[in-house]
Amino acid sequence: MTAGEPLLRVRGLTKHFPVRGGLLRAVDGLDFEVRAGETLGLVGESGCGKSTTARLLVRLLEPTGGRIEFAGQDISRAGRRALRPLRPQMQIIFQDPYASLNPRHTAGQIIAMPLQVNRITPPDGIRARVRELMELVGLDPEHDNRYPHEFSGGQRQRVGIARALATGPRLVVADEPVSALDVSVQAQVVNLLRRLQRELGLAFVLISHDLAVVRHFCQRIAVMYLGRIVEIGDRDDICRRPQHPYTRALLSAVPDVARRDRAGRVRLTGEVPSPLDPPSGCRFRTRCPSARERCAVQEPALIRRDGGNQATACHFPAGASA
Amino acid sequence: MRSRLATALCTATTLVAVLGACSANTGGSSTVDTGRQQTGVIATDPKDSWGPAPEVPGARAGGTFTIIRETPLSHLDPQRTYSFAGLMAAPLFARSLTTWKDDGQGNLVLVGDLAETPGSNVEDDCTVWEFKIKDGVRFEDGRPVTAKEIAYGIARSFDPDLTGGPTYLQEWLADTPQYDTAWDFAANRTALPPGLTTPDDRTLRFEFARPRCDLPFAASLPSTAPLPADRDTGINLGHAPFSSGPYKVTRFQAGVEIVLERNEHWDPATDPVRHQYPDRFVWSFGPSTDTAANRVIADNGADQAALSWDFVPASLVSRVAGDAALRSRTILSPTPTANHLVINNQRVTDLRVRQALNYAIDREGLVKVLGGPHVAAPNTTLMPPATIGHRAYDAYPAGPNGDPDRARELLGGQTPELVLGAADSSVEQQLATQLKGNLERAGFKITMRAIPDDAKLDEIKKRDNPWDLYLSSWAADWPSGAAILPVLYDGRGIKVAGNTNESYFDDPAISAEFDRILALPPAAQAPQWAGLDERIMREHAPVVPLYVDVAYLVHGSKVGGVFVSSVFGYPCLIDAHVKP
Amino acid sequence: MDGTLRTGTGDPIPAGRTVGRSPGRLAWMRLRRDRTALVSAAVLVLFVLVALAAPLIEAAYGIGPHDQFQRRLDGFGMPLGHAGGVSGEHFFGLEPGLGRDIFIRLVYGLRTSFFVACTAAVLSTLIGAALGGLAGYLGGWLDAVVSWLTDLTLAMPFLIVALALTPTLALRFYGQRDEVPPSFGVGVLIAIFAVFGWTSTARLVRGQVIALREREFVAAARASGAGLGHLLVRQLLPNTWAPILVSFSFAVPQFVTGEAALSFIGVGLTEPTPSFGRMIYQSLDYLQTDPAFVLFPGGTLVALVFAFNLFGDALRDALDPRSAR
Amino acid sequence: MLRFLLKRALGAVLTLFTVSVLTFGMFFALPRDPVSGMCPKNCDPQRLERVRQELGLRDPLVDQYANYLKGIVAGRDLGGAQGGRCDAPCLGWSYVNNEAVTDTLARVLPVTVSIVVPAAIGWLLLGVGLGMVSALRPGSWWDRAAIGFSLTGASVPLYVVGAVLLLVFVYTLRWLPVPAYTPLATDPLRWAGGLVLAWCSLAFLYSAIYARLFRAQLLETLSEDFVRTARAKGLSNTRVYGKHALRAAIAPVVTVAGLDVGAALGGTVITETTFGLPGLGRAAVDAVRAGDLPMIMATVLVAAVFVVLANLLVDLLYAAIDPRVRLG
Repeated sequence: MTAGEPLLRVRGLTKHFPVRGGLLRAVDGLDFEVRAGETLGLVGESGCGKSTTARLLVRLLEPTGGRIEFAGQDISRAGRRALRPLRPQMQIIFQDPYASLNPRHTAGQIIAMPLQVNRITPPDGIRARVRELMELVGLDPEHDNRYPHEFSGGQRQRVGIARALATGPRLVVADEPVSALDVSVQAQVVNLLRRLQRELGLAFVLISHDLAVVRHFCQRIAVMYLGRIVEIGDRDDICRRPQHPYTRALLSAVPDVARRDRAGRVRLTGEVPSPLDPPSGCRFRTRCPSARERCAVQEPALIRRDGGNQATACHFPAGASA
Repeated sequence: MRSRLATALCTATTLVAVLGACSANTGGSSTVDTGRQQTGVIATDPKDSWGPAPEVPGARAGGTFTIIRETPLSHLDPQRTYSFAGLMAAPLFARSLTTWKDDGQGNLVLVGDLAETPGSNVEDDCTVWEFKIKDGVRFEDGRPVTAKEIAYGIARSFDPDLTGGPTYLQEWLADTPQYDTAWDFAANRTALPPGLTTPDDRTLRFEFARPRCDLPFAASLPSTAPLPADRDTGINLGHAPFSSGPYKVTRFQAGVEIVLERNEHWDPATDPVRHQYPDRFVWSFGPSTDTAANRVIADNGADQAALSWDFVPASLVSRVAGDAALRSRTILSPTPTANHLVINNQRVTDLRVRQALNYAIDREGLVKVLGGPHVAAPNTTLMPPATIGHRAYDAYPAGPNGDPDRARELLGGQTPELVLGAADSSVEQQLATQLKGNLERAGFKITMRAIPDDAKLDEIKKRDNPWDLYLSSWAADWPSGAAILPVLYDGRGIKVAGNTNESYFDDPAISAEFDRILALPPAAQAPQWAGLDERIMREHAPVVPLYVDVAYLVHGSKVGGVFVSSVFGYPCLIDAHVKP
Repeated sequence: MDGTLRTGTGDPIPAGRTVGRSPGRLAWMRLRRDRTALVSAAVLVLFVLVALAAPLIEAAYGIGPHDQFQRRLDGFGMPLGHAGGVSGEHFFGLEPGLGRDIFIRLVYGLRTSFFVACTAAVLSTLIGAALGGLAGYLGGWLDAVVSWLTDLTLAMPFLIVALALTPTLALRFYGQRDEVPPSFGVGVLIAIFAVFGWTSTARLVRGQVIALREREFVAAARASGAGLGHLLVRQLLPNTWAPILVSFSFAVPQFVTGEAALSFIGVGLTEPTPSFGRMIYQSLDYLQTDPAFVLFPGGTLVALVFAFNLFGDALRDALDPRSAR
Repeated sequence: MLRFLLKRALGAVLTLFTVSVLTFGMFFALPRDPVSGMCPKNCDPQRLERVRQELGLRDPLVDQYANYLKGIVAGRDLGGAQGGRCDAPCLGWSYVNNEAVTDTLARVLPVTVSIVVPAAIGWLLLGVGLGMVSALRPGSWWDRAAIGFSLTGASVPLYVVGAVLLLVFVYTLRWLPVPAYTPLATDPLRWAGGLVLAWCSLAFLYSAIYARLFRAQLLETLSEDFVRTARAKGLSNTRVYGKHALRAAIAPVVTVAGLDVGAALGGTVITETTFGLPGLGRAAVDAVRAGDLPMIMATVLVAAVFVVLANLLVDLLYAAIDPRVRLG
């Protein structure tokens, strides 16, 4: 793999769940890439398909369509055996630190699990590696024989992070890693993740509904709405020059000192439409303040304008009109 | 928390309290006259065969008499009747050619029932028999019973669809056990089987190829009950028989209840034995033996006029026998059912081993296992004491508890390994355990094998059955040695399956004796059978006689006139009445 | 019990450091504080000891299970003396009829009963846990098949199959003359109980696994590349110990009384194997004439089952921290 | 809904079919001769063989089974010894009971139904009542008494309870008549009097299980969030218990009850034996002991039908009680 090649390449990724009364289009054609050591943030309201995307990326789910390439290898249809050598290279951190740790295992056992499952024996033995990881995530290594219920929420999430790091992955998908934590703890964990990302040179896909967290952490940001990416680009471009009305709405909800004086705060009205029956044309049009007739007829493509890195799926992007 | 423990204690104490009250059992016993001698004659005076039967002292007409029994009577077809209950129920609604006058004390006289006499031996060689049919016997619709209807009844017993009944008459007439191939009833409904003729309406004539001196006895079974051909409903007759007796079936609820009510057309003057006291008889089926006994003991309401058909179960005997208040409501009587430990003579060929088996048995202990003298009486003869002409003897005297030393002596140091097949019923398993203990004490090595209860009878009747020892019993169809010894010990008739000779004993000299005695006039046979009984035991010991059943019945306080049949050992209903 | 509860937690915990309190350990501590649990456990241990030490007890008691004492029975075959022949020689008196010693037969019957019930409970729990776990985790057609098997097993009449099968199997394996060893009857009983007893455990475990399989720790293990075996045994099983243990503790008394129920319809163990169930079945007839004969085996049965139920309840409470006590 | 029903019905038919095939096969593996019941005292082997052929016992097993199925669906002609024509649903002729199997069933089934239905009502009411009393005041004297009762009920086997009840109330105190079955239509009072002990023993046994189940379930739902929410919203205790908690806690009880009743209707062998009531369970046991194939098949099938129906019904009820359950 050459240096410029992305570590993760996603093309037209879709996941539909058959349910009573139709097809739930949870993820409906995603395209993005993540380079080695790069961090990508995926934001969107709950129910937009973020978590499904996270699970698709680490192949906990099998995609209905599209392609996922990891390190140049198509893994979208790979079976357990084919995934085996890749598993240690990609890991996932879950949202709920209570549910993601087996209550009947000690912290040590939990962190050692990926090593045992992949039959990896570290040079100094599993125990030493576990202690090393615990120190790395800021836990007392003496606590390796404690059970999850004996830890606090933040500590538990650290255990989850240590588990994800155990095999030395190149890509970590973090699915709302801090949203279940107290606000005071959130910052500590986010900082821990940043530190680890820098120190270990990990590629990260951070999934969150909280643009503030993503902005703090990620070099690039993708905004999802109803199973599709509506805008993707570098952090600064997205934050400073949001072109999609939805991105602007999300940004305006973030309490931000720099923007406090500026008017044009966009409020979102109405409910998110059902992914069972998404609106025709542009999916956002039912809540879009600037929707016009065309939006109901034609679905906008994710198009790069200005020749930059920023791509937007909107017939009437803000930047163009401005 | 504490309550759980408290409850535990509570449960225990309640149980104790309920079951608790106990007093010391110091023993004490009562005796049964099981050795009582049966006398039996064939009536020579025609007056004996006519009615009305003498009144039962204290009997009154009226009331409903109930019989409670666990196992239902599945049908009441006289030609298919062979179970004890069926045989005891039949006289109420079906008359036969001959019948027994029975005082319940062992005094039996065979008399004519439908016939004017118990048959006449025309050529005096038992090959031709004639019965004159009484005038005035009527069916339930008032039409007279003639020789034709009796002959038709016998003819329909050839129908292979009508299984289950006795086969004496059929086999004797056709002179082969395959009687239904020899004469096809279905194809000859209007004809009569070979050898059976009705020279006129009042004469029935049997002609046999060989002497059949027991015909008058065999004719007492309900298979000689009359039936008009136009009333034959085949298999369905079992639910609605056509009555010729003092009662007719008015309700047949299969498995639940049978109700018999008075038959107006029955004429007591023609009937030497039956009465018509209760308004109705009700057979009520279902309650277990225990339940039935307890119900009758409780003596509530309708149960006051109820009889528990089955014998008092062993577990309740001591309670019933120990209750002086119940004495007047119990009937204790020996029965002709003899129980043997049958030795498979094809397998156990050494006479000394068979004799040792006879010495080893502790009959007193055995009777205790069974429930005491109210349930069983020790026996050492082949024929039960209730057989006409029976003579008591003990060929292998071993005292009441057996003589293991004598048995060991006979075995001469060997340890015969024998397999004892026993039904998997609770009682027989206990008996077998007891016998195994007795025999192992005497130097045998016994393996017990359980045989499914319902299959056991068929299995031991197979010639090549795999067991050396098994328990079996025999109750003769009439109390003559002729219905016991040749049936059980004639080796010439041994077939692949369905044998009555379950010991597979075969000795030409003994078989020749059977032929000789069977050709004697019935009256002369009795002492001869008794002598042969002892000879077989002394010379061959083909079985170990164990005990005879004792009938122990309990009934409600208003029940009267019930006695135990000297022929079958079960309650006889013809004198039954309901006390006011 | 400590060992059993902790099996699921994997590696042994080295001593001398701050010891983590596993949920199993917590349950164990709760159990130890529960006086009812302690008492019932003590009773159970006593029963087990008696069953195990049967030959020793026989030696000390001086009477074997097949010895008869008919001289101590009256003419009806009922035991002489007080309370069914209770004496210094015969602690619980004598059986009517055969006159065998009730105490020693009870001891041996307990041994048989315990063995049958415990083995059958282990087997049925194993089958149930395995099928329920697989069905719950994999879902799909396997779940449908297991559900159908459950329905089928429930629809097959247990007593009838037992009634029909016991003699058939004896005949197949031992012919008509060979001695059928008591172990055979015991084996058949165990097999029958196991084959018919797994459904409730399967349902329980299936439900539990369905609830658990969506939990993220399972997803985490899958994301790490864990196979089916690891997922079921290492991840899910430790979390289903509670229902499995509880259903085991309820299965044992159920099979103890089941053995007696089978004797009721004439299946089960035949003489001369001492059988708790048959003894009770036979004794019930003597409720009026020899209540002591009912009291000793019946009382023992009730005590045994009661202790098991008490313990099972306590165990459930201990394993389920939500319970209100 | 219709698809669900159809799917379940298909599964049920498959279950019944398998049960009947297994029973059929098992019967022919039995070491006993089905004809022996028809054999008189001295039966001739050749006669027996002819009977076997008439009954079709010498046909290939598959043919026999096919004939049996045909009889159920379309009726069939039996031999003269078996009552001739047998209309659908023809379950055959019992040569032991000497009547059409359907007639026997019509006789024994009401007994079992009379035992089970009132007993089930009793055990449900008693069980749910006790469970509720003890769950609403956990740790109280009521709770302890209820727990004690249910533990005792679950620990004393039915045959022991039955024997003791009989001895005390029937034979000693004579408050109750000896258990017997009288059809309800004949005399309701005697019907009830003859069965009341069976009802009590069954109710005692099962209500114990239900009380424990319901108590646990209720305690669990009471601790669940939505109940707390309802309370927080200021709903009265009665409303909370009545509307929310009871509704949620009753579902598992309904499941268990449905299955138990289904199984019990298939024959309460021990109860029927203990109290000497001639129901389906006894008929089944007798049939196996006597090797009466048509009766065995019929009793097994009837029992299986009850179980399968109960299963189906429980699923439907469950969906009705708990709307969260999707029928899939």
